[in-house]
Amino acid sequence: MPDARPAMQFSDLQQQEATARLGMWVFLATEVLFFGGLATAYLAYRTGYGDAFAAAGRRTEIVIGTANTAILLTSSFLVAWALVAARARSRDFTALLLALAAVLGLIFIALKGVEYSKEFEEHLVPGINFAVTGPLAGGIELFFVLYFVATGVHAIHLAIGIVVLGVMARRAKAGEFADYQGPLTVAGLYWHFVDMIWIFLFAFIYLPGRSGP
Amino acid sequence: MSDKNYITVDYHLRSWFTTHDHKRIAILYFAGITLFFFIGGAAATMMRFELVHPNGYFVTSDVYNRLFTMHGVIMVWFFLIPSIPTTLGNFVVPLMIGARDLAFPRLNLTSWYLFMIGGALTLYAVFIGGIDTGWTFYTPFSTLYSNGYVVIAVAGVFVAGFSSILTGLNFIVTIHRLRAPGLTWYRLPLFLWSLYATSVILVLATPVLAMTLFLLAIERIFGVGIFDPSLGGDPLLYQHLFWFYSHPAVYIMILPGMGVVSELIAVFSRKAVFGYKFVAWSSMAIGFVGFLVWGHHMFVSGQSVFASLVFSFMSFIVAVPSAIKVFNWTATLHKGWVSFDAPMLYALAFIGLFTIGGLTGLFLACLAYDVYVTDTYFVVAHFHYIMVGGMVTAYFGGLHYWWPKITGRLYHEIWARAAAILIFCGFNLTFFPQFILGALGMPRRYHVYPPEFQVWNVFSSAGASILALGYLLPIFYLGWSLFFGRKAPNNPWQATGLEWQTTSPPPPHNFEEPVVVTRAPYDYTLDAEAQPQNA
Amino acid sequence: MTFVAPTRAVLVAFAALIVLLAVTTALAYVPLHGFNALTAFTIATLKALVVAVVFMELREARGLMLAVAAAGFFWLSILLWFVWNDITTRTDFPPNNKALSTSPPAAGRW
Amino acid sequence: MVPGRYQELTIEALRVGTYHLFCAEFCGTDHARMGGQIIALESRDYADWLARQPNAGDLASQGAALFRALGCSGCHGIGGSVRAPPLEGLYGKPVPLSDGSTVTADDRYLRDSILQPDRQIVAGYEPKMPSFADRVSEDELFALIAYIKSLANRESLR
Repeated sequence: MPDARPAMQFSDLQQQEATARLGMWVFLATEVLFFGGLATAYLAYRTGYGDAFAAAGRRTEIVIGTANTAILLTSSFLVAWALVAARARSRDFTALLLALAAVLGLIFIALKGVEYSKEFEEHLVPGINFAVTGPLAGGIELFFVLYFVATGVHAIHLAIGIVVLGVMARRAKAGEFADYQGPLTVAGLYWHFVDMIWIFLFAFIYLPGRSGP
Repeated sequence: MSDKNYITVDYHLRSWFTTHDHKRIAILYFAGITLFFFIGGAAATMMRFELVHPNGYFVTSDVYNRLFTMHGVIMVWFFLIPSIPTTLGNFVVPLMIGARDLAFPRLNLTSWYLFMIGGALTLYAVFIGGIDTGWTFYTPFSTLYSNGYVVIAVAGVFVAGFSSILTGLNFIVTIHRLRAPGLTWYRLPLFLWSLYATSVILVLATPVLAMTLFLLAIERIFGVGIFDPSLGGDPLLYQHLFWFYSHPAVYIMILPGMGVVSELIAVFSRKAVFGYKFVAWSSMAIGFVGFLVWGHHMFVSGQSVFASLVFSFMSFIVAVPSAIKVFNWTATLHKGWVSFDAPMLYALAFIGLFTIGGLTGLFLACLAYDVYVTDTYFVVAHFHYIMVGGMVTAYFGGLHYWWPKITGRLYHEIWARAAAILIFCGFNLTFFPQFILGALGMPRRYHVYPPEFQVWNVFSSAGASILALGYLLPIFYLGWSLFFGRKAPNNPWQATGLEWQTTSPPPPHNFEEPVVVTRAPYDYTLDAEAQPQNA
Repeated sequence: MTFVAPTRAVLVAFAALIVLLAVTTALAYVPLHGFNALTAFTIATLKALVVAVVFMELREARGLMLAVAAAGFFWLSILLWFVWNDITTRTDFPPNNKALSTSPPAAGRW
Repeated sequence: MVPGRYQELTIEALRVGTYHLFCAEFCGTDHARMGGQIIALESRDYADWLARQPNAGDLASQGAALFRALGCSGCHGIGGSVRAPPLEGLYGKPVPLSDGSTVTADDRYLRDSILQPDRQIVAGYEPKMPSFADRVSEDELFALIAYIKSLANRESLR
């Protein structure tokens, strides 16, 4: 088992851990603003094209969307649990939980793929085969542009997260987190944040217009 | 401990490109931004040459549009924004707080690579045909009509943006977590306060730009209407998102300059900065209020009058903390023992030029007057007084001030003063006529203009050639000092900052002994020796 | 392999998240006279808070961490607030084609 | 400065002379050549200048002549062979479109309808009108729109 020693610029592991966590939180603040640009566009156009956005929301796959939300929430739960396990020095169990969370992430992406292919068949992909007509078409197209950008960027973040969780699972199995859980904490923060973004995307994408005609 | 410093520790080229040492990364950045500064400067020189004649004599409209776009894009994103933070900041932040390195050294190197990749992409776009949108990439022109390589250039800026974000993140975390024992917030040198405020802006504003440019690229590539009015999009939304970054970006550019000047004024008038807390907190105030004023770029864009009123009001507010700084610097000089070394000449030039730039900014914050001078040379002159007269001058001041520490060599003082004076004169001759041109109504981005404007344009171009000479001079005497300059002592200016208490150049991990800070910065007295912060 | 039980807080948070997901999905189908969007966003915010406070351990954090965590959202609210100010007081938002929407762009409506 | 939006501006020249017009927003390749001028004259000189102009008459009557010359009146006029929406009393009024929405007949709508007639079809009419995008100049377009505006207060004769 490798001995946990602080990097040269830190005086002890506690300082290193606090620094890493602060760094990740600052990074997450930038991510809020990154997705915030999209949210601003979404809210502006939803204000302007309320009816079109409601109509577009009704055309999204709410079953897949809800299932995916539940999947991500569960994976977040597993990661939080893994941190508890790592602090209790249970390496194999920690690794198992992390691996499960990563697998849930993969399932999420697979379901997302199914959803995209359905939208492609329904001619809802702007710039490629968008074919909705009628007075609301323009607003619906805007909705789907933002939908694909938002879910696409989110999926990229998720893919990075899956890789990170995989690495963390391996390091957990090797027993690296027995004394020092810094990297695991930071990876967990990132994963929870990606989950948090999806919580908002779920409300933005799948819920509008459900109570309407 | 070996007696090698950070330069002599390893001579292999590979050791430079894989280094995690903040001081070496600063040197890498220095090489990068110097290259970009002279590329952007070359574009400016050609523009000033073209503008000597009112009929658009030398280049076609297409070429001219590409020149000013290239000048803007390169100068803003690849020189002004990274300049002080990534070179001087990278070098002195850990030294000033008594740390061995930044909090995330590998991230620091990553951000340099991102910066260079972004720069390479943008230069690639320039060389295969250029971009003709102006540095603002306004939609729908950039997405529908432009015949330049917008997507590649935008990708370059996008990548470089992440470099900014990572640098800002690194500084924030470092200043919070790695301060030496005893170094409380109110004992931080003012340069660090200004860099902290800068970093907050870098971290919170840049991601919005990244997303905005991403949407722009999507719109251009797929022909979907995110900002295109004929497809229901709102071009003003683009402008809102763009200026939400790009106005605070102005403060990214000027705040580090203010920090450098605070250091210089204290050292060269042998006095503590007057009203330390006011100067420190005015940096933070500028950083914050700077986020609330972006709409003053959109007064004539068709944004609502109500929004314009609010933005106009906030723009007046943001002048207050800037004015506090100017008053406090002047008060520091009062009854100080002022010496006119080259860094101080730059600092004094900064105060004057920044004041002119700032006051004309108030003209532009007035709704009514702004409608008249929007997109004229008045605006061009105003922001060059801030960006070039302010930021570049401060950068040169800081570069001269820390040069002995960075290189371990002294430059030739007479030449340095001559260059400072040349730059000051050339700058004013270049840009003051542009205020007059703007007030007379000459629009920007015009290379064909009515002949009655010619006389001022000739003055301006003449000034530009003096300015160019001023900027070229340091290459020679600073380059000369690298090889033939006298060896610099550890603390040539008798300054109090921690960075001067180690050797010149510093050892790889900055300090041989752990540092303990015992006093506030700027403990200068007119009659006695200055007291270092760790003494 | 040794089984480690999750802490009570983590378990409760997970249960709360799943319940909130069910509630928000169900409520989306109930006409709430223009309050559907507000409801959905409020529940989303609640869920995000649960994730942040329990999973991301903000409940153990002190001043600086809390400030940093809040900063992103605070700055985003500045952006949203000023853009909102503009589009709701402008006469021609959404731009150009009124044909895109059957309803006039009324201010303050989602 | 939003494409597709019209702005109106009046100036009162206090002094005789030439006033430059510049393009205020960077708009493309020949931005720097996009300009014009307003020449302010004494009223006597202006009268002289006006008398020397070959096609006297205001913008609306020029538009009326164009309206006939281009063949617009064949369909939009009285007793036209093809059924087209009448233009009398149109300006400033709401127009129901075939996709169920409504637009206001403002300058932009008129302009768009001349240049891209099949984008917004008036309810109850066939999309038959050809585009005039290549056949009228910018000045002529202004004249035509001015003519249609001048019909705003007239009753439709059909």
